[in-house]
Amino acid sequence: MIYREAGQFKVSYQEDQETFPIRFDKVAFWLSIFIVAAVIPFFVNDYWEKSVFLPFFIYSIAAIGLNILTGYCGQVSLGTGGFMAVGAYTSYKLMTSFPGLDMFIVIVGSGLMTAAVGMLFGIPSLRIKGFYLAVATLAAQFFLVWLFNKWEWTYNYSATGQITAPQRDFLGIVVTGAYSKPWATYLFCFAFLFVFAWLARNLVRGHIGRSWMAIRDMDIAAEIIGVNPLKAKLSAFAISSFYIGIAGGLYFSVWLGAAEPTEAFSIDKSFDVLFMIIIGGLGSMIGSIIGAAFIVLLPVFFKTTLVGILGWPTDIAEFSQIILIGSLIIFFLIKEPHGIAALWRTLKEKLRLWPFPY
Amino acid sequence: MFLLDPFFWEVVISGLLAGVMYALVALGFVLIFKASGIFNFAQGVLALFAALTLVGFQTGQVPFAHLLEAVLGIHYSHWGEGMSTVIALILSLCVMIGLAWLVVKVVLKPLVNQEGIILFMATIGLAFVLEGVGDLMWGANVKRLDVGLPEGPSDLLLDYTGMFIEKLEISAAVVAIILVILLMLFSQYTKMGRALRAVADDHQAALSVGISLETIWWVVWSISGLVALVAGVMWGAKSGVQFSLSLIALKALPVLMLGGFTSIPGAIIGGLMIGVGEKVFEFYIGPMIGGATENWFAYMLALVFLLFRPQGLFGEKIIERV
Amino acid sequence: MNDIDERSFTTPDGRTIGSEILSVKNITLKFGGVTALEDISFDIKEGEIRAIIGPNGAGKSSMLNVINGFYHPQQGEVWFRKKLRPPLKPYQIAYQGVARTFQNIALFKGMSTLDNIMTGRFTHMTSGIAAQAIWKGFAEREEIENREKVEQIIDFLEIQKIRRTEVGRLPYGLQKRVELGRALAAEPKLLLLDEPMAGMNVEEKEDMSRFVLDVNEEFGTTVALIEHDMGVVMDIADRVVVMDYGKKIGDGTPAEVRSSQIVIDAYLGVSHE
Amino acid sequence: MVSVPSAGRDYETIPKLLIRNSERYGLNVAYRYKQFGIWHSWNWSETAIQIKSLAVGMVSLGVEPGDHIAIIGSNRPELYWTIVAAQTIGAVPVPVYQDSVAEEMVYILDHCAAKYVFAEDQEQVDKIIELKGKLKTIKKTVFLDPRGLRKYDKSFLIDFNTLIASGQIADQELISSFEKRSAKVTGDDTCVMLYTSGTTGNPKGVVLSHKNIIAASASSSQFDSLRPADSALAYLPMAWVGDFIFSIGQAYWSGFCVACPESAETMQTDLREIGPSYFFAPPRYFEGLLTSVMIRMEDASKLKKKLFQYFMHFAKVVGPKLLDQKRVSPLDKALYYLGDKLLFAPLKDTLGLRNVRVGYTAGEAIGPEIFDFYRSLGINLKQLYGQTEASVFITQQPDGEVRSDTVGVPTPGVELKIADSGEVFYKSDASFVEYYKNPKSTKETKNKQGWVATGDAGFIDPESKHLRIIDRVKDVGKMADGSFFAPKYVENKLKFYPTILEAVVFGDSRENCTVFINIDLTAVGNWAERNNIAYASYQELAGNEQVYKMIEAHIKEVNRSVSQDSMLSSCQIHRFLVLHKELDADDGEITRTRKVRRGFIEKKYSDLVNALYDGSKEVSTRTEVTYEDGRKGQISATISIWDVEVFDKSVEAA
Repeated sequence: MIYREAGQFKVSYQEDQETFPIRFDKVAFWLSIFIVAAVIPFFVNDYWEKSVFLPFFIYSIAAIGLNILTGYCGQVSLGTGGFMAVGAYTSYKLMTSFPGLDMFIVIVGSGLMTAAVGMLFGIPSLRIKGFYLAVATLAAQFFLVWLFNKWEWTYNYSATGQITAPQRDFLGIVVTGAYSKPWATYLFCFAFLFVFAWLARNLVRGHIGRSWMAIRDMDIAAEIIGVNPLKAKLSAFAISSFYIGIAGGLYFSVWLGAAEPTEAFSIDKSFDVLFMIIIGGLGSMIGSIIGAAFIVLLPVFFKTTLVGILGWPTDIAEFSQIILIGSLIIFFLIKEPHGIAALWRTLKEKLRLWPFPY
Repeated sequence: MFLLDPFFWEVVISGLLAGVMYALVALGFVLIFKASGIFNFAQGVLALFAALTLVGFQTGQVPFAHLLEAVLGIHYSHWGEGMSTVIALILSLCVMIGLAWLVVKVVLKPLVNQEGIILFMATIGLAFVLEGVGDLMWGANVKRLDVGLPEGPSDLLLDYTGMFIEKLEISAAVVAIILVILLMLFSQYTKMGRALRAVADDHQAALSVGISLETIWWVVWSISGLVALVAGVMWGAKSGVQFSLSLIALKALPVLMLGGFTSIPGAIIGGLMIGVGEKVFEFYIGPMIGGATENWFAYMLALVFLLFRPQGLFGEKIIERV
Repeated sequence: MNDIDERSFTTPDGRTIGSEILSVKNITLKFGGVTALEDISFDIKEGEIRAIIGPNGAGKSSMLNVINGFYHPQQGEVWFRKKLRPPLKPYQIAYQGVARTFQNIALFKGMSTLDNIMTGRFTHMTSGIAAQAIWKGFAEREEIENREKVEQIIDFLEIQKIRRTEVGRLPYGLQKRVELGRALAAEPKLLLLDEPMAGMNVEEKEDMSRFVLDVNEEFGTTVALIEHDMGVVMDIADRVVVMDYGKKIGDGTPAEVRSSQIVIDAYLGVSHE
Repeated sequence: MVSVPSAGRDYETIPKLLIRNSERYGLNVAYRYKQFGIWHSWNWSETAIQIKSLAVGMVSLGVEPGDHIAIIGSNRPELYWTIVAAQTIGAVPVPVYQDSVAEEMVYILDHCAAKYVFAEDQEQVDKIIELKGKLKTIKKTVFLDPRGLRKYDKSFLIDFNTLIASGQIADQELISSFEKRSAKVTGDDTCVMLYTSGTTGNPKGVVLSHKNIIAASASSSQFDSLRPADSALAYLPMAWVGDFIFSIGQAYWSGFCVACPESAETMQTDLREIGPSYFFAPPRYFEGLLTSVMIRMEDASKLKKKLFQYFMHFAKVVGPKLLDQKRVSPLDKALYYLGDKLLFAPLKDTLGLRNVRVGYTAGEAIGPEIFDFYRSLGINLKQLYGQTEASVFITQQPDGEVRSDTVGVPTPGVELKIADSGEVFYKSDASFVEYYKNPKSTKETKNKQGWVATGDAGFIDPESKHLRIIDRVKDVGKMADGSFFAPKYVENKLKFYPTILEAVVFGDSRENCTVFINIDLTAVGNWAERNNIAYASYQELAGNEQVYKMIEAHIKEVNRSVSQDSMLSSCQIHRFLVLHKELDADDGEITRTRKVRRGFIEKKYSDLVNALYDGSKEVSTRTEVTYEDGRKGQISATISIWDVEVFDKSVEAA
């Protein structure tokens, strides 16, 4: 209905392959980016930063990572929590061992480290498929969490076994520690999300992304086309873990500021992120972000309404929230396996063909 | 020579006893997997749910008391003295059967013919729902569960062998073993049992036996509900009924990967292997690397194992048709 | 029955057939106890259309699977372009220039026609992960170059209308066409078609045969196809291998094969799908 | 820029216009063509260069002035260039319908003694090679698409690109001879020769000079003030005069851009992508489009349907008024604005007609409600009346005076007169030179003073002063009782019902009128589905009783309205039958432009016609049909015949 496309035609493949081929979408996208990047920072306060935006941005990155592996390459992983831990502890070690290091490098470093670990745990995917693999990735989850519990070196032998983020900056702007300003951390995380979402988008639309999807849709056919399953799957594991590592790094150093493995990186994290991409949409970039927003905002919503307004005890609010999420998962798997993103897409199609149904 | 060391045997035996429990839970998985090709991640939560229900009935709790209080402001948490364990058990079993029916109707039927991985994720969702409902119904606080099983160390063993083994564990093992035997008999000698095995091979065959797929699923889920109940009771009696109970499912997963998802003996042997393996590993290697290795040992074992035998100990070989 | 003749010859319509591009020698393939292929030898020559026919279960598909590396025979050699081929993985063989289609369509259901065929270009795309992620520059240029090739195939197969359609939603006949397109996109030296006309109506069969012929003529692609439908084979094939129960029972021009008594008994006698 | 027709003198030929455009709007896009998934474009100066090298190439190929060059293929820039290139060196382009079968083609190519053929692809080349034996004159065939031609005899074939290349690398002497030739071309030289698929007899080759074309283009372009900024989609057969005028005449005169679709079946999507501002389509296109709109809306959600019904109903009243700049109450304005945002604009957008500034339909009468539908959406759709001999334009409807039942006022530069017989005559600079190699017909049609007989009967509508066409003169007959018989007039009224595809009325020198009905499979099929009527074949559906009932109702309506018209009230339908097969050009029952061949049909189905008059309730018959692939076959059917109520004027009046 709102689309006006008559007279929009492509004169080059470059145009034809654009991310937003329709002018309307492009405008809408850049407008929203402008608001998020140049307007909100002026108003963001500590509450919104800590309980809404940072989790949203950071989980979005993690979700994109998992979506690359699960949504695009079809390899289900339940080790996300563990991989986030790797990212977190790497960033902690980097921050403490090289105090001068810029946060950007620290975070990317955590990503790279996690990518390496991810590849290691990805190796079984060559032999085992489907939920066998899913279960296998639980090994990563439990082993890694255990590792960071037991291996003192990783938390610098601190008595509590906790890790705490010292104050570090990005290009001279403080982004970690107690003195970081909301707008700074906000923009720092958003920048990461924006840049890496863009890179991911490029990856999945190119031939590497297609090789992942080929493996997902029909691995035999993929192989006769020349896709090396080993390379495809391992690269998916590496890239995916890289993103999750980055998320883990930000999660610990910028958002929480302090963490303790069994709590912060429990298997629930793995599920949360998995749910994000199921609800948001498997195999969809925008889906990852929608899903993240959904899972992040839902508790906030429940708190404010059930607890805040209706005055229910928190535990009941929490339970009903768990029930809701669980049922949503089932609902989406039954009704729309491609999640909100697919609903979004259909809605868009309807608008484009308005008033026609098809 | 450590074979003479009573500690070693104590470890092994306690490992075996734990293994039986793993096997028990794993059995729940295998049954469902064989009959409906579903990897039921919610198995552990089923056990938790069953245990909660049982306690609820025993102590005469009012379901959803908290919710009622919160929403309608009614203070009404108990309706009486509760009931005898036996009746409570029967009632809980009925609940589990009803639950099974619900699951089949609401979750499985719409997802029939979906890929395993989708169903798998669906059961993760189911696990969350059950956990939430269970907590909402009976409250999340840790509950003591007493079904009158003997407690304390078995003096007999202690006196003669000097091994310290909990009576509870032994009786648990016994119950588990009986259950396993019953299940095997069931699947060998009853029509339904044969149907179940048929359905594992292919759905048409099952239908030819003259039982609808839905019925079969219902039965299977009910049975695994029963298994869950028993497991729940055992673990509950041992270490109280609380959320952590649902984690025994996570313990059962590697068992399955070892034993193969489709083999009952596999589940049992896998369970024992893991039970013993992790205890021994923890006892001898654990101290050198900081202990608490049970969390992951089972998985690592399974993982390494899978690299060489993807289909597990007893699983059929997967041949890819082109 | 005449043996494989080494002389290069000229087809009625004036295409010269070169020396063999691929030859299999004494292939024997067993699954457990079952013998799928027994001592099969034949060759495929540069630029010809070679058909493998036979009743169901004759081992035709197994033969194809040996050629593109899904199965590794217990005995026998595969010579590709004058070299003895070591046991390779299918994807390595793809890089050698062998493409194929499947009897029951094996498209990437989640992707559009365009993406499916683009995926077929995989062996021709070299940009690394970094280049891909940055996109601007090398990756984009490479993408566009390959897109041009793919669009020519889309034009060639006359499927412009379904360019953006998700292949899962296409009718059977079109899916087969897209799959052919995906195989063509690899610009293969040897194209294997596993029952390209299976389950098609007369019209679709005619179209498909036309495409196969055009492919062979336009791109000079060597084609080896399995087919059930005797008629089609006789129309388009230069030479035919006849198989039955995993053995080769005939080899020669359609005319020769048709006139061979063994073939008539074994093939025509056995099956009339 | 609005050009004065007189300016035509400075640019008396198409090639001269090309040069003007390349100088004046060098960088404006002249041609777009979707190929390989994207739109390729050529601006005017590029076009000029292409055409020049092509023309030089032709010279090198040995094309002589006056040579006829046949052009067979779908709308593609290369083929349009070929036309202009041929004109540049004084050769005569002869576009031929690409879907015409070998026999038709052989007549045309032989009649104009074509020396060269420009064919799009293998399909066309094959036809030529097949006919080569019969056509001695053809020297060479140029092909655009080399696909499948590899092993063809190259001595006879040449690739279009090699031809252009040879033009680009041509030596000085070739160039100079080219220039000499192009200098010689004047406005009196033949611009194009188009064959009219007459309803009877062989097609006639209409010779149109540059003067004719320019005159027509100039005046009509001014009439609708076409400008370089406009754009059009060329999707109608190149052999049809309309396409020639729109895609060459007016395009070159006004310097607007012509876009060619990727393929016939992607036309609709390509239309949306391009979103042309100047659009022509025959009534059947708009009918088909409307039908598909209705069908798709059937499946829309309740809300959408309500929305659609409400606003379309409202728009029917207000839309046309707004288009004609008539006064509308502010409330209506506001409501229409809302409707535009909610429905009209998106609808036009999805149909690809949102940017249409000037839209035309012609060739046949268009159903009022169809016509009004598009106008109420705010699409400035108008009617014109024309024919090949007039380089299209005889009359057109000026903005603000558009009606569904008239065809407008004379195009500037055209004189009109109605003979006593009711036949329409016209006279203008645009009227054709002659019928090629056919002085007899030329004389019959065009007299000394240059008055051209249209062969159509019509009259000037008293109140609107617009021309109104009744029917072909020769079809306007007398009934037994001596009263007026105008079958087309009735047929059109019938065909306005979407369920009726074709109708053939009989009654000449008989006591009453009867009709063959041809149902529209899509529309009726859908109607059948909605009323869950099962049917296996066209034939079965056609024979269905409920279908008969529906048709009967329609005919009754038509009778009622016909009875109103004092002149034609005796043309009411008394009996009808629904034909068991669709009338088909391959069976020669209708022309390629879908004009009914009344005489032929009356002969072919004589048994049915008799049955209509001998009062029998049903009749069985066998009919020969031609299938897609040219094979012939027999179908037999038993067709029932129904009577319809007729009205007499006095009763209506009461």
